[in-house]
Amino acid sequence: MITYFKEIFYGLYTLCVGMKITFLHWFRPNVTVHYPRQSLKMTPRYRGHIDLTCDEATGKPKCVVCMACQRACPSGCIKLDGAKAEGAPRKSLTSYTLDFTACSLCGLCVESCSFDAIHFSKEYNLASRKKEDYKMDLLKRVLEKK
Amino acid sequence: MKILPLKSKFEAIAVRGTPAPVVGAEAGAPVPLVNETPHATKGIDLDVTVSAERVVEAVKILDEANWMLEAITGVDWLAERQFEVVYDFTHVDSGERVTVRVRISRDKPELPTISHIYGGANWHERETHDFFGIIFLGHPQLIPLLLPEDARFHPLRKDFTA
Amino acid sequence: MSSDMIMELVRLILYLVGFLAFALLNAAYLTLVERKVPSWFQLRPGPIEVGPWGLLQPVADGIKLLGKQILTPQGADLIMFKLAPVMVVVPGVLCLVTIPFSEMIVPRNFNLGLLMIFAFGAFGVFAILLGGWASNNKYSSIAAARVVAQNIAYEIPMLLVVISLVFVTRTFNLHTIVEQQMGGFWHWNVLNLKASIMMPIAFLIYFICMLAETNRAPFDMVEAESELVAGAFTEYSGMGFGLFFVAEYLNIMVGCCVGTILFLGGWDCPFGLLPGLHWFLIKMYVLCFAVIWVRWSFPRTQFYGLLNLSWKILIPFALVNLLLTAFMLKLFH
Amino acid sequence: MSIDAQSVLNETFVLNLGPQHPATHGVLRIKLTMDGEYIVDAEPVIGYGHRMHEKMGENRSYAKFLPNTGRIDYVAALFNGHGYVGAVERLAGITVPERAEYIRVITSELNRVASHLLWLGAFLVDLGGFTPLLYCFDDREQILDLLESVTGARLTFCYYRFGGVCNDIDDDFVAGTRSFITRLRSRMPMYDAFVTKNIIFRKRVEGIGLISAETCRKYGATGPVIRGSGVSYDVRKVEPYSVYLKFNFDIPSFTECDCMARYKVRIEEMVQSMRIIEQALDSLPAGPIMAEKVPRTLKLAKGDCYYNVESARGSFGVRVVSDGSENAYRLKLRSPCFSNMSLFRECSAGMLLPDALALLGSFDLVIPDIDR
Repeated sequence: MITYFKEIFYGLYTLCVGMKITFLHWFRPNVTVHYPRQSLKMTPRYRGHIDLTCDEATGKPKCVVCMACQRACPSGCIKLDGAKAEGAPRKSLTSYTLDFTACSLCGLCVESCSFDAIHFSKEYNLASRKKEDYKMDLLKRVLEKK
Repeated sequence: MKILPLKSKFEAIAVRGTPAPVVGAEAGAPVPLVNETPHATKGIDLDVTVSAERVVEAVKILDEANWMLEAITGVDWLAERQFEVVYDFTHVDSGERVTVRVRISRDKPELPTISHIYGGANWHERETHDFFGIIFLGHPQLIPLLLPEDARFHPLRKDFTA
Repeated sequence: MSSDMIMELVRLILYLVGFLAFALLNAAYLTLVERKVPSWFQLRPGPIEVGPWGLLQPVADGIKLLGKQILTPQGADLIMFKLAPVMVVVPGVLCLVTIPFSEMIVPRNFNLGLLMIFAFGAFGVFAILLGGWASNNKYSSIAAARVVAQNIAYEIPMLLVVISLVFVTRTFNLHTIVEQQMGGFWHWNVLNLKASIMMPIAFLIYFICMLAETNRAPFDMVEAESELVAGAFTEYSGMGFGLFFVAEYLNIMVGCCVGTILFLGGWDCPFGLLPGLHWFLIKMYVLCFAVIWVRWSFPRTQFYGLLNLSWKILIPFALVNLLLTAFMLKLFH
Repeated sequence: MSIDAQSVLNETFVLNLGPQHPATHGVLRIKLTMDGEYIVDAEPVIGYGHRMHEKMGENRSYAKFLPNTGRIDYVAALFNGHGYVGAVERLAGITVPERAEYIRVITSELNRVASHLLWLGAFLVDLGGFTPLLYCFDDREQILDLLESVTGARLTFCYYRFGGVCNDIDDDFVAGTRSFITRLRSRMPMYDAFVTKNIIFRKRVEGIGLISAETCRKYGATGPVIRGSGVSYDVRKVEPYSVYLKFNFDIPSFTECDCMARYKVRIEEMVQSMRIIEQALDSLPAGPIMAEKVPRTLKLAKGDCYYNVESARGSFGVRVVSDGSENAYRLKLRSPCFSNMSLFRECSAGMLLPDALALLGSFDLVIPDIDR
């Protein structure tokens, strides 16, 4: 009989405690970010899709067309091509496409690059209705940016 | 050391079966059937090879000694026209691992089920049947588990092409 | 037709339009409160996009629900399936007819008001049973079976509490019940310890039973979204679904109104000053808030836990309360 | 026409729970044979999220499989990576620098806390309480922020490499982790009062879903499931890998065998994980984070090996069979959820539907981990 009453009162007490906890949370500030109006800054190591890095001095992509990224990519979504211009010391890039539909953002390509020629972009809100939009021409992108 | 008492029991049943080659061994070389292996480099403490008809016996030994079934899987040795079925057992107190290997012919991939001894073997055997087409005789419900119910292919066979 | 009758007719139409508007607006905005209150508890802003502070959200929800196709599952009992959402709203609205909001604002004041509310209140269960059964869906059928068992179990302690209260008030007339409690909070039935020292407990029992009767969490067996998908409402789409929700909030409102009238002195000011409509509304909305607060604080009870609570705790307490009230009335009056 | 009373009494119906059901957390389907609300037979139908990771492991080089590990059990992605790189390192004989092992332990344990926090919220949603989920997410986000600052991703971390880790941790991360531990420690009493002590929660989980230690052994159930059955089996203790031997921590186990025991195991594990992280941060050695001379394309010697780690859900094992080429000859992933789920059929018979869902929730299932 005593345990019967004890259980009821203890149960009621725990329920009151639960309600107190939710009530006290009322007075705490919101922790959410209201996305389209505010957004967070991506951390420096954030792995977005890749972008070509340009040489500060010449303004041209640093890529030497060694194909390491293409080989390292597990999904086979990087395709690049280069040609050696007359008199140039090394190959230069003629095309660099990233098939973002297949990319799994693993970052193995950036790691494989010995020339720091690709980096992660900080873009995270890519959206489109067309599949073709994700066949990214990174060379065109980097030239347009300038 | 939980594997010590098991060793002699396994040896007793292992020699009665037909010897089968172990992975990495040269063809024709004598192979110990009950092999103590270093845990640090293999992750396995006792490597037992038995024939298909002795597998239930071998598993019963482990069951009586309170070993836990970890996984059942297969390996397709296409060049040798064999399937290897691998049973992994671990002991919850010592963390030791016993691997029981069975080699069966690729042309007639059949061996008895152990699902009546270890309930968990039911799903593992179904999975192995899915992937390799190995038939576990006496299994209560050998239908595709992870593959679609109408799957007639076995993707982990080395000669499988999508 | 005499001028009296015309006056009566005009009065009725005015009340009807006024109360329907009030009831439905309330139901609509309680859905907003239902979304806003948990958002405050859960450290997030809740709906804020539609209108200032999200105030137009119920309108947007309503338009969305109206625009949706009404699907009827194969094998459903068509008539009952369509009838159930209507049947579930009507008793909620009808109950409001007899509720006195203040001294003057009472649509129809008649002697058996309390009885009528409980009669219609039980009717809503029937509608949910019909809807769940007619859906031809196993989840709905389970929910329909649950809701009947639950409501039978909770009707008993609720009525036992109300009967003990009627012992004290000696009337079913809600207007009279409020008038008996005028003059400050120490006159309210919830603190009417002279009638029965268990009155606060009786109020608690009433509140719990009201949660169960309106199928609110932690007793929301009828919806139980993590078990039964959406329970009895699984197959409803568009406004059919919307009507069930309107009914749910209407029922909460009726339950809170009755609680206010029976236990909290209706439109009486806690300090005996300035009685009026605003006090009634404040008390009612505080109760509504408590209902929502409870929902967002606890997990759902298990079905047998719910029945155990009713049969092993609430009914014994309600019976003791009934006996005690009868005994004390006999002793002191 | 007379109705056979017995046949009416024995009438059962099939309830199709899932593949899209709020309580199955993904694409799990359970074919329930019900007698009223009682479960007569529950047959899980899995494989809707099957991606054949094991075949992918055979088709690509060892390094290229690394991103896959984050997608097997995506809630505790680091453990899969740990199991995989551990197996390959064991077979290749790579020694990992100590600092890298410490970083692995710190990030893994953070991942374990994150996983358990998500489970806590999701379990309460299974039981019908929604608010704890949001509080858990609030805490979990802090961990994800920390891990994002190191690994670059919030969920599918692809962080461990053969021979080490790909990024070093910095002082900001260490300070952030310490302040997170302080924060979570101060939040634990709130969870205790809000969830553990709550009478409704206790009635829902105490004595519900009993699983005996013997059943766990037969089905190979590991992790909090077996520890909730009174067996303190934890790979970190019985088969120590990485640098777990250097840390002082307890393996919680409860003998009640019910959902509450599994719940308490996980809560206590979060506390123990925080202990491990603190110790690791205190004694974090300096040095390289990658082993030297790990070739870009690994070619392992012929042979096979097994490597086991304690994932948030149980023991995650990887068996690598190599034939000496660039790709694995066979890669077996032994996922804990697969074994844990397989005992559901035996344990749920005769239970009420909501209780069975509480049992299902207490397994902490991640369906892609079952399906692989």
